[in-house]
Amino acid sequence: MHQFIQNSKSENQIFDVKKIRQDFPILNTKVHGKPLVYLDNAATSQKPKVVIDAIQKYYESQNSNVHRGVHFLSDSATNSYEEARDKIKNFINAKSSKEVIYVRGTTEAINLVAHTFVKPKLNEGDNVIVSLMEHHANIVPWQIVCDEKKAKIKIIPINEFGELKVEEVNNLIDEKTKFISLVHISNSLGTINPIKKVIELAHKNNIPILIDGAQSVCHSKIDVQDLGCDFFVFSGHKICAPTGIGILYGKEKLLEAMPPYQGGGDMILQVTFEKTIYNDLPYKFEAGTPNIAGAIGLGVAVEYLQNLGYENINTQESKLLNYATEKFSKLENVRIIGTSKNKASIVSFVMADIHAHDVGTILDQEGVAVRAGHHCTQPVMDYFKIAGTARASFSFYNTLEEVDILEDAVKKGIKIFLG
Amino acid sequence: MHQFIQNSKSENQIFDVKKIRQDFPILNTKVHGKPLVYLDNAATSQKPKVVIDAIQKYYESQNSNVHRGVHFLSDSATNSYEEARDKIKNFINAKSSKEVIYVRGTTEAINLVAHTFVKPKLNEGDNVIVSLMEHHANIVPWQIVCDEKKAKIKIIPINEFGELKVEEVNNLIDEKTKFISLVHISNSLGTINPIKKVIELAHKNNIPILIDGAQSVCHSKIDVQDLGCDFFVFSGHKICAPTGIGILYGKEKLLEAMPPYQGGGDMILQVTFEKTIYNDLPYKFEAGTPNIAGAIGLGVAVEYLQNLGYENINTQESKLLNYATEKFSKLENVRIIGTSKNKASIVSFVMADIHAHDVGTILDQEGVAVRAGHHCTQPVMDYFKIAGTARASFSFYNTLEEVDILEDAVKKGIKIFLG
Amino acid sequence: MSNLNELYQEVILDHNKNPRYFKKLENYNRKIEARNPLCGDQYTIYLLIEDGKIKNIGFEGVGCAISKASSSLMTSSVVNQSIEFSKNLFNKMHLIFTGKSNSINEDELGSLFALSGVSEFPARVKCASLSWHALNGVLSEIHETVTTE
Amino acid sequence: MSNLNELYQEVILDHNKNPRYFKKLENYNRKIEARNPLCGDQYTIYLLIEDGKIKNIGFEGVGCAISKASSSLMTSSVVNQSIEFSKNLFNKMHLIFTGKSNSINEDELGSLFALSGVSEFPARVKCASLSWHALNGVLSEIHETVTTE
Ligand SMILES: Cc1ncc(COP(=O)(O)O)c(C=O)c1O
Ligand SMILES: Cc1ncc(COP(=O)(O)O)c(C=O)c1O
Repeated sequence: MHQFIQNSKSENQIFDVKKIRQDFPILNTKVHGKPLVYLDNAATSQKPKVVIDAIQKYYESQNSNVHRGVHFLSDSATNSYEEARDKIKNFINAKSSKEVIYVRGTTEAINLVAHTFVKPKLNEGDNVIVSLMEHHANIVPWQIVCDEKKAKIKIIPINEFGELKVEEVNNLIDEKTKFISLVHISNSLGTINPIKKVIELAHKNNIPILIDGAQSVCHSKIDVQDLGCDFFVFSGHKICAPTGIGILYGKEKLLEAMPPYQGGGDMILQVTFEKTIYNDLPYKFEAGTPNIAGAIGLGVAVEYLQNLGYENINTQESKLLNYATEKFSKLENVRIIGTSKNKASIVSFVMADIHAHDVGTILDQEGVAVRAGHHCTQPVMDYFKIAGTARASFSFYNTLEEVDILEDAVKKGIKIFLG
Repeated sequence: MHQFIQNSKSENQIFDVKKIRQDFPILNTKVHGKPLVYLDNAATSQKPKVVIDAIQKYYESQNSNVHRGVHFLSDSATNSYEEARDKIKNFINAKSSKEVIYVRGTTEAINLVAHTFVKPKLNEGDNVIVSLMEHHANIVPWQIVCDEKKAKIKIIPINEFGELKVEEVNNLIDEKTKFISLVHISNSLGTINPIKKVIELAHKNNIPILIDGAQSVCHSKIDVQDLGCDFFVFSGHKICAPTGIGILYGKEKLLEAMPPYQGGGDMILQVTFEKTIYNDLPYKFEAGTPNIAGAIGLGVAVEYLQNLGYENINTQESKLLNYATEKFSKLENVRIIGTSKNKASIVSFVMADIHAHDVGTILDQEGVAVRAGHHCTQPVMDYFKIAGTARASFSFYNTLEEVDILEDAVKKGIKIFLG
Repeated sequence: MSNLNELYQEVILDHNKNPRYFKKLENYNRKIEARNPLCGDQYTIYLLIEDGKIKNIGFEGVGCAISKASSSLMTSSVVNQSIEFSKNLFNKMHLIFTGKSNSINEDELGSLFALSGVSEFPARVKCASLSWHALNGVLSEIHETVTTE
Repeated sequence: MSNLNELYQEVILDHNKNPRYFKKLENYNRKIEARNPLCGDQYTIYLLIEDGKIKNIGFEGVGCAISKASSSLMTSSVVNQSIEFSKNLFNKMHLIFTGKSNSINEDELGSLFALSGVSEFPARVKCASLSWHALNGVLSEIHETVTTE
């Protein structure tokens, strides 16, 4: 009874995690007979019922191809698809819905910008600046275009806490720097980068800049106009939305001037074999039938996050981060990798010389899902001279009790390996 | 009672459309107070409940990022994702699952081949052959790469029935022909092209060939080994699967030799800033988090089609095509565009000089969903000197009664416009 | 059928069949392309603008009954009218097409009233407003040039 | 914990901590790279093959306990054995890893028996079989060359 009153109290006050968890059907799963403790949120987030329901509703009452039809379903699907775009525009505070391009995810968005915006500008000897803590998605596309154009990649270094050495950016920039592409929050270290500072530096030197927001949109309110970045990219699946959908935000003027990326239906105004006229924004970059259900699901997901409120999300995630950090700091044989002052709720760690993969298996037996490996950030692993880490990444739906279960599982692992 | 006995009889015999329709929740929709008559299947197919349920099940009990985890959910998601690939491999009879690449859809698949396979081979003055009846998705990518390389596009003409002039292919081929890309079934005419003949011709001249199967996989069993084509591409959303997923099939040897298309996670073995080693097939072409739920849904969809059986599908669709063709041939003021001898269940038509868009609106008021316009095949419209057609495209779940409703609606439209 | 009859009123069918001002002008000083790629509607509008007035207007092209009739009705309504008048008319019609007008005066609108049925057909609003948007776009430019001078 | 204890048996932990034949050979005639990009396991195996026999073997690299112990157990088992024997052993172990072996003879397997717990951990089968696959690949090539001569 006492418990009940407490619950209903906090429910009215701020944020009732127990209640929020009921929005996520998967959180009731049992793993090896134990309750699932899902701490792999940086890889992909779980989906609330409203998002799953929206997909179902789409297929059961709206499904149709968009843009090209005059019939009822087509109109309904097109409206929902475009309303979702408007929601996302408001969510990131873009100036216009034309600046919101649907893509498969962060990876495709970066490739699109690399190929249609940066590559045409690159000449032999030019350079593109990224940081040492980039995800492979923000390294490989630049390697591909730089290789082709005989340009170079320059790397903003990090310090032993996993913090960006911002003071080095100015030294790296030269008259041959054509682009900067920087991760907002590191997926393997949790570091929150001072992107506003870097954006200012870039623009002071007339260099356009892309921000990889794959890990940041789930943790913090994004205002692309306030940030001032030229491009901002993220994946739906990491922010409660379906797989296969993501967003490229770009300033309208830049997008206008860019050639299309893929050719096909919807991205053209008129086709003859002699001449093809491309469509307006955002359609110029959306060739072919898009992931309609995914886009609508993303619209519902951003609404869900807005309704929760980033303040509430941050409060809960800070609690989890601090609690876990404190516990892990006290554990013998455990070392946290990534101890930036400014940090998201991601805790990467190594255990004695137990390989991350083994840590993953041990935790899994206790129902605890963490990621083990290099997290697609091999240069970070190389910098710390480790093969990989185990990474617990917390979301607003995680609880302090789950951190306890994680800790117990880690202790068991140490016992097995070190006796 | 009599009715009932008949029904249960046909149920045991072959194919009970009424029962099949129950698999598709959306078919119960009412449009403007009338039952939905969905005849826009060539734009996108409706989804059976098993596919919608598979998506829901994925998000409620498996959702996780694939390939990179050791925990329970990740293992479960990866297994389902790869099992779906195996199902699709069997469905199209590819030699190996390595030849089955997940993409967003037909459009992306063609762009991928144009950029990574054809473009590197093209020199000034070379040519790529397509047909006059291609979808824009099989025109614009070739325009883009040919423009860049100062190569040309050559066009296989069609006759007044909308049939490919196959005999012209040999005349078009010359020593500068580097690729042929041909649609299997025309989405605006319904024409079934003699692709085996063209594939043979291509290979006799050592020219690799891609078949655009966007419209064919829903109507006929595809055996890529029997066809012998080098690439075969299709979209999931047109064969009962979710949006945002499709397949690029390619011969292993060719795919092996191709550079990657997009760069990012999963498509690499190892990344340093100096050197990146790409992953094996099929992953080399699957950068970033894929549309996992979409892929799993596609696996379920192809199973659904296999269970129905293409013989049954063809029987029902032929019935619909013949019935509709007969009716429309008798209607004054109506002209069928596309009267190939070998034809899929697609009926494009023009009504007096009523614009297709107006036809679409009129039919919609009767609950009938058809597509109106150029169907992303402007060169076909130009050839027939029309702005567009109304297109009724039938699927196995359509009924003869629905053809009757379509006919009545068409008559009403004629009455409104011609009095 | 009542809805359909509201959309395809006699006036609309008539203007579709016999569009007014449906010709290229010999003597014009503005030319606008209006196109809706999704349905293939495509018109060229010719304008002779003098002294803040639309002295002559003509259009040619292809499109559905709604877009053609609407273009025909538009040209008939703005010819010999001032830029100011035409821009106001655009604003009024825009509200009517999108169903946001709360007072439609049939007498005042005259034959333009026939276009009010469109608001019941969201998918067709673009057809009805295509030429209007094109016209308004060019008039606004002129207007701005004038007022910022 | 019972499952975990089956996976991380004493023998495994010991071979992980003190891997046998864990060195680069000075004198070798085959070198194989074995890598699992998904978890970062990465080994180089050196072989000295003479007269259809694995005269010497060594490996180096990094990886999880399972892959390292399995590599160590493998090298210990095939050194001084014939190609034929090693290939048969691969086939046997492959069945054991994938849970398809219907008769596991603990005595016959000796310390290799410690690897049988892996079959309960589908996600780890790749780790256990990594070096085995690499070895088998190179032995099959030799074998084919021999038999096709
Ligand atoms: C023949 C043909 N090719 C290509 C496409 C493009 O497919 P998608 O839009 O799924 O990429 C379509 C579908 O509209 C089609 O009918
Ligand atoms: C920082 C960062 N960038 C890019 C990506 C790639 O995102 P996606 O795989 O959704 O394309 C990820 C996700 O793994 C990430 O964490």
